[in-house]
Amino acid sequence: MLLDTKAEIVGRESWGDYFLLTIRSPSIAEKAVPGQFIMIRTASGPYPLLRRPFSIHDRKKDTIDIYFQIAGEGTALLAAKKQGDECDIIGPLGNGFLLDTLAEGRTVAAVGGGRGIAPLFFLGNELQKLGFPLTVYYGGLTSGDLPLEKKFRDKGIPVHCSTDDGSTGFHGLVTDLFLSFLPSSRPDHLFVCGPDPMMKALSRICLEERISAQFSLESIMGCGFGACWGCVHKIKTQGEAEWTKICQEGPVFFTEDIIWNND
Amino acid sequence: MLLDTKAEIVGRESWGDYFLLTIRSPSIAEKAVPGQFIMIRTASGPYPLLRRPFSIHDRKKDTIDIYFQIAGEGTALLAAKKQGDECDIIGPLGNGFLLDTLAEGRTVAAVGGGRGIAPLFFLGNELQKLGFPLTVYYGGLTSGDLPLEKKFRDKGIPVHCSTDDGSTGFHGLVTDLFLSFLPSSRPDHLFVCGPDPMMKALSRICLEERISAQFSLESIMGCGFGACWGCVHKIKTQGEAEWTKICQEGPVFFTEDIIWNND
Amino acid sequence: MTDTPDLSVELGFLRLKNPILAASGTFGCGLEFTPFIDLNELGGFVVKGLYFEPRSGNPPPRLVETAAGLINAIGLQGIGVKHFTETILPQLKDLQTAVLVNICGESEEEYVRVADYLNGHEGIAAYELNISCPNVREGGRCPAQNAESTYSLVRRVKQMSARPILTKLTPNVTDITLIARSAEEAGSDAVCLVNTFLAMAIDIHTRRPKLANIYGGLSGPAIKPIALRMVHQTAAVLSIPVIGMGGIMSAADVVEFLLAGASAVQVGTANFIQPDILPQIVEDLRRFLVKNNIKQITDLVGGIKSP
Amino acid sequence: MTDTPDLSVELGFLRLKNPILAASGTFGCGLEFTPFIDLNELGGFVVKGLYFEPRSGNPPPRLVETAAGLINAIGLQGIGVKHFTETILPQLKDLQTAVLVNICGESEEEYVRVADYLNGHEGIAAYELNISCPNVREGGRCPAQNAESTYSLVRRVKQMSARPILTKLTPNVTDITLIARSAEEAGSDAVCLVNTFLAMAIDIHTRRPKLANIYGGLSGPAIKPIALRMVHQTAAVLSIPVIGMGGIMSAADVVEFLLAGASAVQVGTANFIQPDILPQIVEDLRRFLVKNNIKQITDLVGGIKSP
Ligand SMILES: Cc1cc2nc3c(=O)[nH]c(=O)nc-3n(C[C@H](O)[C@H](O)[C@H](O)COP(=O)(O)OP(=O)(O)OC[C@H]3O[C@@H](n4cnc5c(N)ncnc54)[C@H](O)[C@@H]3O)c2cc1C
Ligand SMILES: Cc1cc2nc3c(=O)[nH]c(=O)nc-3n(C[C@H](O)[C@H](O)[C@H](O)COP(=O)(O)OP(=O)(O)OC[C@H]3O[C@@H](n4cnc5c(N)ncnc54)[C@H](O)[C@@H]3O)c2cc1C
Ligand SMILES: Cc1cc2nc3c(=O)[nH]c(=O)nc-3n(C[C@H](O)[C@H](O)[C@H](O)COP(=O)(O)O)c2cc1C
Ligand SMILES: Cc1cc2nc3c(=O)[nH]c(=O)nc-3n(C[C@H](O)[C@H](O)[C@H](O)COP(=O)(O)O)c2cc1C
Ligand code: FES
Ligand code: FES
Repeated sequence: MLLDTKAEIVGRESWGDYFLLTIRSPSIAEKAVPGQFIMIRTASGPYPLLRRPFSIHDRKKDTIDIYFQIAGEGTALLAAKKQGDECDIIGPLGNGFLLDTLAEGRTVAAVGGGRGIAPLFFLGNELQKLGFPLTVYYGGLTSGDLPLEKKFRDKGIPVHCSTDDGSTGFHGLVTDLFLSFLPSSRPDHLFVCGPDPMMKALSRICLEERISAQFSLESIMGCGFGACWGCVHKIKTQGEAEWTKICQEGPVFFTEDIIWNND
Repeated sequence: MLLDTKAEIVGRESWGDYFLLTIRSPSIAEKAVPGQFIMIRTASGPYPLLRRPFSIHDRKKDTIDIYFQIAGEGTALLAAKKQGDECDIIGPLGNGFLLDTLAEGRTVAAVGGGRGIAPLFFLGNELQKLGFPLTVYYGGLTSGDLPLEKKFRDKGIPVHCSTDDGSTGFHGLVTDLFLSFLPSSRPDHLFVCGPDPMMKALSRICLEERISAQFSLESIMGCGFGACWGCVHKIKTQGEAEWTKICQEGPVFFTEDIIWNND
Repeated sequence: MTDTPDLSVELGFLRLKNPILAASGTFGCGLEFTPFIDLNELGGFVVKGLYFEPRSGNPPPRLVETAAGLINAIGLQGIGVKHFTETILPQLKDLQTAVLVNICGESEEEYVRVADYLNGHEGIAAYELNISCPNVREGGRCPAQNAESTYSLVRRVKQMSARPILTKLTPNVTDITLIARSAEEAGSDAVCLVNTFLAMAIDIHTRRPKLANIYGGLSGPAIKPIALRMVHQTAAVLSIPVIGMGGIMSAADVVEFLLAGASAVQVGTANFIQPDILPQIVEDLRRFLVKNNIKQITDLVGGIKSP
Repeated sequence: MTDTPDLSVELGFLRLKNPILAASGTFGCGLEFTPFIDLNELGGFVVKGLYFEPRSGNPPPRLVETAAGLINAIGLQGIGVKHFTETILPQLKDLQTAVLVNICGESEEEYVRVADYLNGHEGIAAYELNISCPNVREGGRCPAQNAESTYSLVRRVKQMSARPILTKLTPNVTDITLIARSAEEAGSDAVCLVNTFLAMAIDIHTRRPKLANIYGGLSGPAIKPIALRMVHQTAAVLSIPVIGMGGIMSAADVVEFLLAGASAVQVGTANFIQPDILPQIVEDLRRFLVKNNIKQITDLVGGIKSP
């Protein structure tokens, strides 16, 4: 991992309260793998104090993209950044999705909820290169939460959308959308990123259906590189359930190792 | 005094670390008199926490100008504001210079040190209208501290400059520049704004030379409108020396009432 | 949902139209704020601390800003109680809001003297005993750092007071609940917390303290998390109302204090930054209640759930 | 002016190449920072608090950010002393910097047991007794809130310790100097202050505490002015060195602590935000000394002037 305190913002797009920033950082771009994240400092003074974590959404030769939704003060400041501004980042962090174990001929799918779609574009691209075409289930509250649909399609990644209010695509939860496709196109392996309730539900489905799956977990992070012990989730390691730092041992874990309902 | 939370910045100029902002606020502009100030919020979050005080540098029908130097975090944030940005201000505050007592035929001069020049442009303009041509002594550390020289001249206000390093004008302190002119062009009344040591020295000169003079004092201000009791200076009021709120009773005081060396 | 929610709070000894009070020392005598707000929209306000005699306060610099905080060492400069009743109090008499007076003293006798003098004047809802100012004595000490001094002082004033007594506590203690209990046992009608945290800052170039008084009291958003914890601890053990404060800047902050157990709150430093903040908070609180379908604000008090 | 200034500090029991240490719990075991910095540039670092046995810590959420502050309730999750000496300590042995171990215990016996075990291992410069963690006991209580418990604990460990003892104090007390004096009298070689301030935050939508542990410890720039005051008070009355901390984010902050009387400082939360901050502070300090023509950093210690 690297500290790049003067990475330049070279691109910016926005859709409502969703934003995409392209950040020039050749050395971080070079090392990044899908599922990894970066920590960004959103202000130079003491407020907001901590860096904020964001998945790597895409990677070009010299740049990485992040895609985020405004959630509070830090993301609002980030959204206000302009092309040409400098950006203080640490990355790439965490372990990313495990792709080496995919056996030939296996089918893969991914479920992304809201901003949780972020890492799945990088993932889809890499899987494409590796010869595993990814199908994406993309859910949101309403149609405005799905600005990336076209981007996936343009890349040749099939996307099925759902909205809670039915304004676009399947009317209902993305988990139900996924279930509705299960009989016809059951994936051998699933990648998941989204809000906790969605991940919990999919975790149960995957266990019941015996679909192996990787989840990208979220947590409030103090540092992002293993120093603060703030980001723990209960994870089974060699049989023992322990509070495990998701920034270092994750953020991606396999279904069977994740213990939900922290207790 | 008025609270104008959405005053628009309609103009911006800069010279090194000096800045001029033109702020649209018709109601504050209408009421303002020279020597008054405004309090500006430099950030919307809790850092920097307090508003910052700035003299009213100029006034047009619907706008006021402030002229400032970067001193710390707050002024740096202000310097980063752009045309079209909103600005949260309170004003006009304080009492301003007393002009009604000037008797016909009296000669007036002003001494401004560094950013202390700020209120003297508004003052010079008003005095011009009242028929009292103002002579300004303008001092700085180096030539870069005197960006407003031409502006005064263009307005027909004569300016004599000094720099501590001799890079422009008189080589030395502005107090010495003033003293050097005293024999030839002694003012009947003097207006002063600048750093404390300069004001102290001029205060002594004015008392010795029996030149009546008004000083615009500075202090760290918590509120700007008399509520915090943070901004006191020792001032003689009806004979008694008391800690006096300069935001409310000042910031302008007459030489004979100001007690320097706070003790 | 169309009903306007009930913002009023009954403290037992005093009914407030809403739980938002201005904190002492940050609101002058109220009149400083009339250019910005209508004082009648407040639950009430506490006037600046009063000694019996006028007081000259500390030399400047009296203020220094820190990260999300403000250290002040005003030293309770003030006009004294006579001048107050003669020139200020008459101007407040027609207000439809609770006016509280913050009472100070160098000794128990002085507190009693101030209260006794004020007893003879109308237009005051209650006394807030400021036994917690860090800017007056050597090294920032004050009676509220000791359970016995607190008990003795509160008891003496309570016995002679014609009005309800609120005791204002300092956070500069090991166990705030001990001091709060003493105040309650001594007959205090409510406790107010917190006053400021003893703090300092140094100018590294001149090597001098940034405050002429060396130490001062820290207020503002920086202290909110500590103040909130103290209110939570105190409300859990007292039967009398707790009035919470420390770093409140928004209606959301107020809701936190109410959930932690405060029956009402005071807003201090925020008044300097946004002089119209108090009615704005009242309005935002009202919206919060409507949005969350809460009929009366008292439903929030102590409403914190287990994690 | 061309001489490079002397940054080293002699604590009496330990010489540091510079006064900048990493604070316990914010620096892992040091190795987490090797991607960013050369540990040998530090005066030293204190490893995360160790109990005798491994400890699972508190459930999440463990962190919440506040205005210029961070509340943590990690609860001292850790690997225990055996695992530490077996897997970590050997990796630190070639470092040219002081490695201090932060010792914790549920009881006096446990502190002694940890120290005793560590006595048998090389590569540790000193023990820092963490008697001030707010995240372990009910309601945030700890031994450092009481002069007698402090005395008794420090004395017991000092008597059996093969190494110098630094006692880490809590700011959650009425009079920090009383506790610091107890530690000194009990034989502590230095005191370190401050640990975190007991604090809380509440989610107004769920009405639950934002930390699963309800309370946690506040650190970061928000607390600096209070920490600095406590260091100033403590250094004035002790003969042993005071190691200051609380909200340090820059060399200027370090200079403030040194002027207030700290012989060295620790930097905590800032490491999370800027993982290369420690060598940067060292470099900035060096520049500050050169610019101000100060030959040795020890000239700053206690150098505060009267206002
Ligand atoms: C590994 C990882 C990758 C992430 N990737 C993305 C991404 O690609 N795009 C995106 O939009 N968001 C992502 N997030 C979430 C993002 O970090 C938070 O939305 C952001 O930190 C909120 O900061 P804020 O200052 O705007 O909001 P705050 O005011 O700090 O918080 C607003 C709300 O968000 C919650 N929150 C704060 N920090 C986090 C956090 N670290 N994780 C989850 N919730 C948090 C708070 O509890 C609060 O409810 C990721 C989080 C993690 C841990
Ligand atoms: C009535 C009045 C009118 C003023 N008019 C102008 C003006 O027209 N142009 C201009 O450039 N400046 C003016 N100032 C000074 C200006 O307010 C300060 O420079 C500014 O507040 C510094 O804010 P900061 O956050 O950038 O610096 P900070 O980081 O807050 O402080 C930097 C340095 O400035 C000192 N300082 C902070 N606040 C003040 C203050 N209120 N007065 C004096 N020193 C302070 C600090 O002690 C510190 O040494 C005026 C001050 C007063 C009281
Ligand atoms: C400038 C200033 C003056 C104060 N004066 C008093 C006072 O006279 N009496 C008192 O009880 N508290 C006084 N306080 C403390 C406040 O009433 C309040 O307890 C404290 O500031 C915490 O609230 P806040 O963070 O909202 O400001 C003063 C605070 C400030 C900032
Ligand atoms: C996440 C975290 C964990 C901490 N763990 C410990 C610990 O194990 N032992 C200890 O003595 N102090 C611990 N502390 C306290 C710090 O060492 C330090 O005293 C405090 O954070 C104040 O310094 P700062 O403001 O620079 O962070 C911890 C602080 C934080 C933020
Ligand atoms: S975020 Fe600090 S250890 Fe994971
Ligand atoms: S700045 Fe608050 S009283 Fe003058």
